[in-house]
Amino acid sequence: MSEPVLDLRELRVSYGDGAPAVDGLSLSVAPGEIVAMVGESGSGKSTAALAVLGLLPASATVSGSIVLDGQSILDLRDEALRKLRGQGAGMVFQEPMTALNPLLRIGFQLAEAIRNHDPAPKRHRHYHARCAELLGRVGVPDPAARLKQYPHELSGGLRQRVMIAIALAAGPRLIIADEPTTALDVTVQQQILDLLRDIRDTEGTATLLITHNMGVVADVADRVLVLKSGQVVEQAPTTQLFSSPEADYTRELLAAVPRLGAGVHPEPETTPERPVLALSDIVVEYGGRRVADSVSLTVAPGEIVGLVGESGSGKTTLGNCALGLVTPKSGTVAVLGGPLPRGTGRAARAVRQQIGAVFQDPASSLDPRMTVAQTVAEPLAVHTSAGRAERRKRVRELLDAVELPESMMTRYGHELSGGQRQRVSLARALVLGPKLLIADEPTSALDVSVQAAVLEVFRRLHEEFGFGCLFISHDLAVVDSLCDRVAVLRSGELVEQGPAATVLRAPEHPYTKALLLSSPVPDPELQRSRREALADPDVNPAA
Amino acid sequence: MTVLSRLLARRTAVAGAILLVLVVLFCFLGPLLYGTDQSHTDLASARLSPGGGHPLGTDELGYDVLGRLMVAGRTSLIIGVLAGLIATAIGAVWGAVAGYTGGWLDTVLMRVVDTGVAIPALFLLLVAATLVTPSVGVLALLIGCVSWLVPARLMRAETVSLRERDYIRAITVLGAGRTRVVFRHIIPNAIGTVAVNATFQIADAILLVAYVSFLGLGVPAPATDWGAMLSKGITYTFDGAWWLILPPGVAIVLVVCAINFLGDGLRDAFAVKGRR
Amino acid sequence: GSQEQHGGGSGAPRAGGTARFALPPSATPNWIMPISIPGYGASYNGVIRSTMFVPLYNYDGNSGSVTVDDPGSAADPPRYSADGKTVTITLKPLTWSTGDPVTSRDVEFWLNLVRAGKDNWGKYSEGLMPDNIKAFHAVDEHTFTLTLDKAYNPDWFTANQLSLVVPMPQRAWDRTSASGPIGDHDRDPAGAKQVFDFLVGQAKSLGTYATNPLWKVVNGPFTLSGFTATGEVTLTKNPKYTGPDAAKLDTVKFLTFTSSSAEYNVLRAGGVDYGYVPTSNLGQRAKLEAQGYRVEPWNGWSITYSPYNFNNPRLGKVFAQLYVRQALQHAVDQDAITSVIWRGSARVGYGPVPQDNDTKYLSQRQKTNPYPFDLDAARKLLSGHGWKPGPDGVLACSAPRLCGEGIAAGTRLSLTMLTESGSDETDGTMQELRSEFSRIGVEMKVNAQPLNTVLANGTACEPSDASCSWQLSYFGTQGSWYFPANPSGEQLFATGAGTNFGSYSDKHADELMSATNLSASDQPMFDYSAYLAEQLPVLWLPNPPYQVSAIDTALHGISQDPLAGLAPQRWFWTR
Amino acid sequence: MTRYILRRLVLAVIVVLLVTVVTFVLLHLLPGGPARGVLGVKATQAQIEAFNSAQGFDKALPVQYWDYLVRLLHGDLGDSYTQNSPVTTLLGERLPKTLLLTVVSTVLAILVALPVGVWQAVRRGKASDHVTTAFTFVLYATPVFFLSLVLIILFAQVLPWFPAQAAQGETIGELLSQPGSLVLPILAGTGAALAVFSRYMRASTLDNLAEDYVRTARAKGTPERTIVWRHVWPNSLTSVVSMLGYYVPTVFGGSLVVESMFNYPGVGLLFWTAARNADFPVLLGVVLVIAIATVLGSLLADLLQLLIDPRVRVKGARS
Ligand SMILES: Nc1ncnc2c1ncn2[C@@H]1O[C@H](COP(=O)(O)OP(=O)(O)OP(=O)(O)O)[C@@H](O)[C@H]1O
Ligand SMILES: Nc1ncnc2c1ncn2[C@@H]1O[C@H](COP(=O)(O)OP(=O)(O)OP(=O)(O)O)[C@@H](O)[C@H]1O
Ligand SMILES: [Mg+2]
Ligand SMILES: [Mg+2]
Ligand code: NI
Repeated sequence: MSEPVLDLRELRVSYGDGAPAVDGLSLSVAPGEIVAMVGESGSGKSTAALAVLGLLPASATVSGSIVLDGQSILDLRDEALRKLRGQGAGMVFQEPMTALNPLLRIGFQLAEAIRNHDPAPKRHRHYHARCAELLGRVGVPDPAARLKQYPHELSGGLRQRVMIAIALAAGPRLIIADEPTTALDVTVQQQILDLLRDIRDTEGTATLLITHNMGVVADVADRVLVLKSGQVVEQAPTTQLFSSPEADYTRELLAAVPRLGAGVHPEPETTPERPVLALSDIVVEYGGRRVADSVSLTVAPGEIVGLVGESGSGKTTLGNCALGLVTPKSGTVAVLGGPLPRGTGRAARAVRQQIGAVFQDPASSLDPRMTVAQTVAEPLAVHTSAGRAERRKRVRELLDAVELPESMMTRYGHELSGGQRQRVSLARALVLGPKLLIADEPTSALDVSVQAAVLEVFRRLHEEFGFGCLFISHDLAVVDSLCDRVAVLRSGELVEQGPAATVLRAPEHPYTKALLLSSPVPDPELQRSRREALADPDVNPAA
Repeated sequence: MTVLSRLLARRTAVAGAILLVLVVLFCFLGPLLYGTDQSHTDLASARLSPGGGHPLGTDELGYDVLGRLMVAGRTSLIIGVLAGLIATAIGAVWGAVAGYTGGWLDTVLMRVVDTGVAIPALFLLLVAATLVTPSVGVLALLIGCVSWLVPARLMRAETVSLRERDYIRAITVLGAGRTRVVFRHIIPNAIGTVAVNATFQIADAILLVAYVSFLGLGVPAPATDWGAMLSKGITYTFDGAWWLILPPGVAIVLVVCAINFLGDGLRDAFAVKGRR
Repeated sequence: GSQEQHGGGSGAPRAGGTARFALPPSATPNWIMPISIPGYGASYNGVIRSTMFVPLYNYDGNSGSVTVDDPGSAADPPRYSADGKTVTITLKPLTWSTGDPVTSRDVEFWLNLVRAGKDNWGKYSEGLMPDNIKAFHAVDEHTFTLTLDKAYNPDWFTANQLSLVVPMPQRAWDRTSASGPIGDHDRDPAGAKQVFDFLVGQAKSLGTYATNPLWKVVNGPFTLSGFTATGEVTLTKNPKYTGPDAAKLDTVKFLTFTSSSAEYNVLRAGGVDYGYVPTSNLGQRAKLEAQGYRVEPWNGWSITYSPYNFNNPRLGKVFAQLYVRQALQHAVDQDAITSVIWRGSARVGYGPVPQDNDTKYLSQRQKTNPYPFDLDAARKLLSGHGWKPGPDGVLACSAPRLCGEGIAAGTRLSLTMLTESGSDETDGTMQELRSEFSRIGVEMKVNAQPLNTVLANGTACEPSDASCSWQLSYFGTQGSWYFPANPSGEQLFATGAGTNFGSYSDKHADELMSATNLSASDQPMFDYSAYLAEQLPVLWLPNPPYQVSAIDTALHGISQDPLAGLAPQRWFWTR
Repeated sequence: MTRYILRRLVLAVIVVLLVTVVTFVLLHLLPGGPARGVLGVKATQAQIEAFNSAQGFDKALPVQYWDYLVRLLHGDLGDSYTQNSPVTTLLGERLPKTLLLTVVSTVLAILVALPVGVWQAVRRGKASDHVTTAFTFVLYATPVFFLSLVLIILFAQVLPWFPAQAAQGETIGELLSQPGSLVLPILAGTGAALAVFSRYMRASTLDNLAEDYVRTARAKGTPERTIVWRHVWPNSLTSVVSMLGYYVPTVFGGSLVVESMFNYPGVGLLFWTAARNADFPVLLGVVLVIAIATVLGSLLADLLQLLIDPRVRVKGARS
């Protein structure tokens, strides 16, 4: 085995005087190897990555050793360190929206990456040919034209490709990719992962891939490192890790990952006469642009309908129509058989009492100035004249239902974990016993294990309260595990809908098929065959 | 860490707070220790230079300057604080309503703000001062009423961003009324921004009081404030009567600086993006 | 910066040269025609105009008392007939710059125009000029007679009525349009109105002052050679002047300034030969003197006072009590105000006649101050009339019988002074008053407003008017009353008079004032001075100077006329 | 984009109209009216009435306002009551001088403050940052008239380097003929703006230094200097530019004080004298000019932003 590109020994990082964020991490990456680092949020993945390039903030204290490309990072000073950045290792960050400077052209930002390591720097124009070549290499169509564009003119996938091009620009021996696909759609994610693999194959570049998605790991990694609270729990080749995980934690982690096809779907009941939600021929336009085009959709009492589709396909917009937050241009929204009244009058409130809502972002879903008890009691205050004792009782019932201890009642939102916050949101949505729940990606911001727990609570509550639910998600596996029926949305059009079992197992529409194939599954073997199928134009017309 | 402990961790903020306390003590308790007649002129001992019974000399009507500095400080501080609070209160409600309601009401409300911005505050004050006799209350109200525009803008921006928060959407979906949303959720959550801005507003109001007095529209004599003292003193610049100019000038600078230090500290402690 | 040299010189008069005179701030000259329309009566318009258009009678106070300035007048002294109803006047042999002599026709021209346009004449008062002239009769080219409607005090009539007359070049101006023919248009009222309107129209066009041929026809020692948009005026010697008062300088420049401190700045830099020093800068007198200026207060033929509003519903009845006015007057420390606040430049004033100069009009009673500063006397007067201090120290009427008619028990002696804002001297005076008043148990609140507001609000009113809420008012430094040559007070203190803002009304005073206008003797004026000094129709206050001048010590021939005349033709350099 | 600009223009016109309404109503609330001030103490009641009817003050307020607007559209701002010349003439004469003062001092302030703000942010927490930050705080806390006074005492009295007052003169040329006399007024104006701008720039730079794209730039090995000047600088600039428009009234307010301290014959001084004389037409004229300048200022700031920030170009085009 050749000399490792990156060699970490006993790396310890702590911020201020808190507990160490990375605690004794040892790791080496060989040329041409893709090493994945997984672990839940806050486990220290990003911290370790930043440490490699000496990019940690001044408040961080680092010990141990980091040898990159034969040089010890911790001993390097300004100029030498600067030279190593980009050349020793290139870096790709998670958020393609903010990682590029909005005011500078793509060409400039790319050329700069080359120029920084040119011993005799020339004018930026000089590097254009090379830049275009790089863009072409990472699969950006029409590279010469792109160089003149600004980041906001590119889609997320293209931007992430540009980021990769920047990381490659100085010909580094290692690419560190910190959650490079988390912000992207599954289909785009697949393309980026393919690109990373392709680069490794052709250039022989080593890759340190940070992710929390086991599917992604299964798809590309050669070796996996599981982190928990800054410590390495397990380190193994990919196939071995998935087939026979050793650490309990790894096992739990794998178990929590929802799997496509794992859902059990009872035979759909006969459609009852009065759906709780009926959207018919909904058209929504923003500034003349159609984001929902004659969408018709119903949710029967007690039924969970999954709404899936890629980013920007109009899922949230439809949910907002159902909630009355968006008024459609044409079409009707009927809730519990009647139209959704506007305003906050008596009639409107009577209807609204029957609707609950849970949203994606746990951080912003609770009013930071209110305690858990106040938050859950808020709907009671709006709609009922219940006395304090009565409210308290009801709040406690709900907290029990979402499995939160009573001691939580006096806590504020920021004193809770993400999963706890979503449970509180659920409790608030259900406190009035609504007939209809709109859940817009309620778990997609959560770690898999937390997500699994919240989904479990959700399932139980559904059984208990029997509400009809429009469940919006981009994660097909989650939808599969939860929903009775599924509707697939693409650019505002409903391409397919039907029982979950049918749509997710035997999709008719090619788009649904592509979507299904693009979702990586946490099983290296299975994933390999799926990837092959994806590349086959017979199966995937989009390829 | 709590807001307070984060605030206490900032040295400049603490220094500002201490300075402020000292100035307040000087202005409000000072006269008890150092009593002077600040309501009767004493032409016989006008324009005395510092020394003897008058550590900071006397002014053109024979008032003791040190004693006057205390009385003036009281006026400046009271007006400044009141005006800053009034401006913040009006601005916060205005901005919150505009930002939350959106649509045409937002457009109308913000056009009013634009109009207010385009008319120089000093002009409004000049006109207003001829309509009413200035007094501490009236001046505080006037200054408050011309300086609410900045907080209104700030509050609107804050509200627009808060409005998109999921908890606001969740509560709106429930059918909560606008009043409830604005007063129970939006304003309390913007409190950090509002509090930080309020300190800056107070500092600015103290400056504005000085400007208003400089233009001769301040509280009527024998009441006075630092700005009025300074502007009277300016007349004697060329006579070398430094004791009429420096004390009130330095007092204004110190207090406004102290409040700004405090405000900066608060902004960091609340971790809000302020205007500076 | 570099400073211009001032002072010095041999002391021997030198012909020619230029003098630069600083006009007061915002006193931009804006009228040239000898008949001024309302709103254009700024004193500097008159000063500049009279160097070009010689008035029938010019008065000045240079001799120490106010008398006719013969060389500056266009006529010899008037001769009144025995019955006092006819005046005969002979013009001096002056000529217009066109070469035409100044004739009786030119006086008639003025009279006709004023008759036609009297409603639009700034100096018109009903019953007075021109209404009191029943007939004009030209005896010959240089002599004419005026028939009056009744017999007047000749001294008063010449000083306050005939001094308004200014011969105007009929043969150049008697036209109804710029291109129209010269004729006798003024002899019929409609034509006169047309001519009047035409001339007013021309006079409104400031930009053309220096070029309009109309204004080139002058009979005075100077002619206008420059007039800029900011009001800067340049006068040049009139080579065709034929009178006894020819200009000694070649050029006189009137400079304008945005503020008095701007002027002072230029003065300190030496850019002004005849300027003024703001009171606040009087501390630097020595520096100015070292620079070659002499610093002299220019006292005005004026009085300064604060009217009581006798019609104020709340306090009018209180002010009506002489003892109250006496008490308040006793509490005014005029000496301290003049010496400290005015830094010695103002003069005390105890009555209705200007007191700066020792004139024939000033009574002994007024001069010796009937109510000197004496707080005890003031307190005694009030407590003796049933006023007792309340818990806040402010006096309240406890015995209405003693307090006086119409004063209810419990009426508090708390009054509001409506005063001009923006002047340090006024602010200081008001604070001093407030302070001394509080020492005798009278509360005085100061309501400072822009001068305009004070002028607009502090006017005569009926008790029922909403506008009658003002109690005392003070026009401050700008509001001193400047008299024409004769300091009669009929406009100020006569019952119902136009400027009797406080609605003062006293039968005896009215009689005395009409006597001053009608009687040929000086005695009524004397009595009037004494009576009003005692009666206190207003609160008498120190009279500020017209200005404190700084004059180049090498510039001579200047006398600071209390009537605010300048006579720049008599100035000359010794350097 | 043209639609966006058009929309901004319409809004601007509406704001200017609103300004005229507000000022007009306010000024007519003033007690007494100008007659006595204009005509003098000695004016008779008849003369006052004649004056009021000549000026149209006896008409209903809306009619007066309409007349005013109509005249405005003909470029007629009325005549000053006290200075006997058209307001447009007065403004035409004073405005260039005020512009000279304000533009020079604002530009100077920007030229100094922006780099200083960046420099402070880059050296955050270091002694040099503390010292300059404290200095800008003090400068910010100093009322312009006190600053002017200190400048006069220091540089006109103690060290007689410059005259304490601006040159008086009718034309801008006369002012420029004594450049020394412009130094102190310009310095006073600069000082005030300097404090505001540098604090703003420092904060904005600090915010931007914490952005993700800075981390990206570092990760590719970009030198710190390039990061600051090529990456952060334009981004911080956009937020400062957006503030510029709203800064116009402050500039004029400041020049009111500076002009009265240094007797600088500009609009500020004109305004001040007019206010003291209740010279309505001049007041209305000046306020209108300032309002238009403010509105133009924010319009210009928006357009500048359009130039600097490619994202706005798109947003603008859409809305
Ligand atoms: N700048 C910082 N200052 C203080 N603490 C920090 C800082 N950055 C990260 N941390 C803390 O360090 C720990 C590790 O954070 P890190 O960002 O490395 O986690 P991660 O594994 O990348 O998580 P995620 O999946 O959410 O990105 C966390 O507890 C986090 O709160
Ligand atoms: N307020 C708005 N104004 C203009 N366009 C909007 C607005 N809200 C959404 N859109 C556009 O409408 C389209 C649909 O957006 P929507 O948020 O419904 O998508 P989504 O399916 O929920 O996507 P994601 O998975 O990213 O949440 C997008 O192209 C989006 O840019
Ligand atoms: Mg991370
Ligand atoms: Mg969405
Ligand atoms: Ni903490």
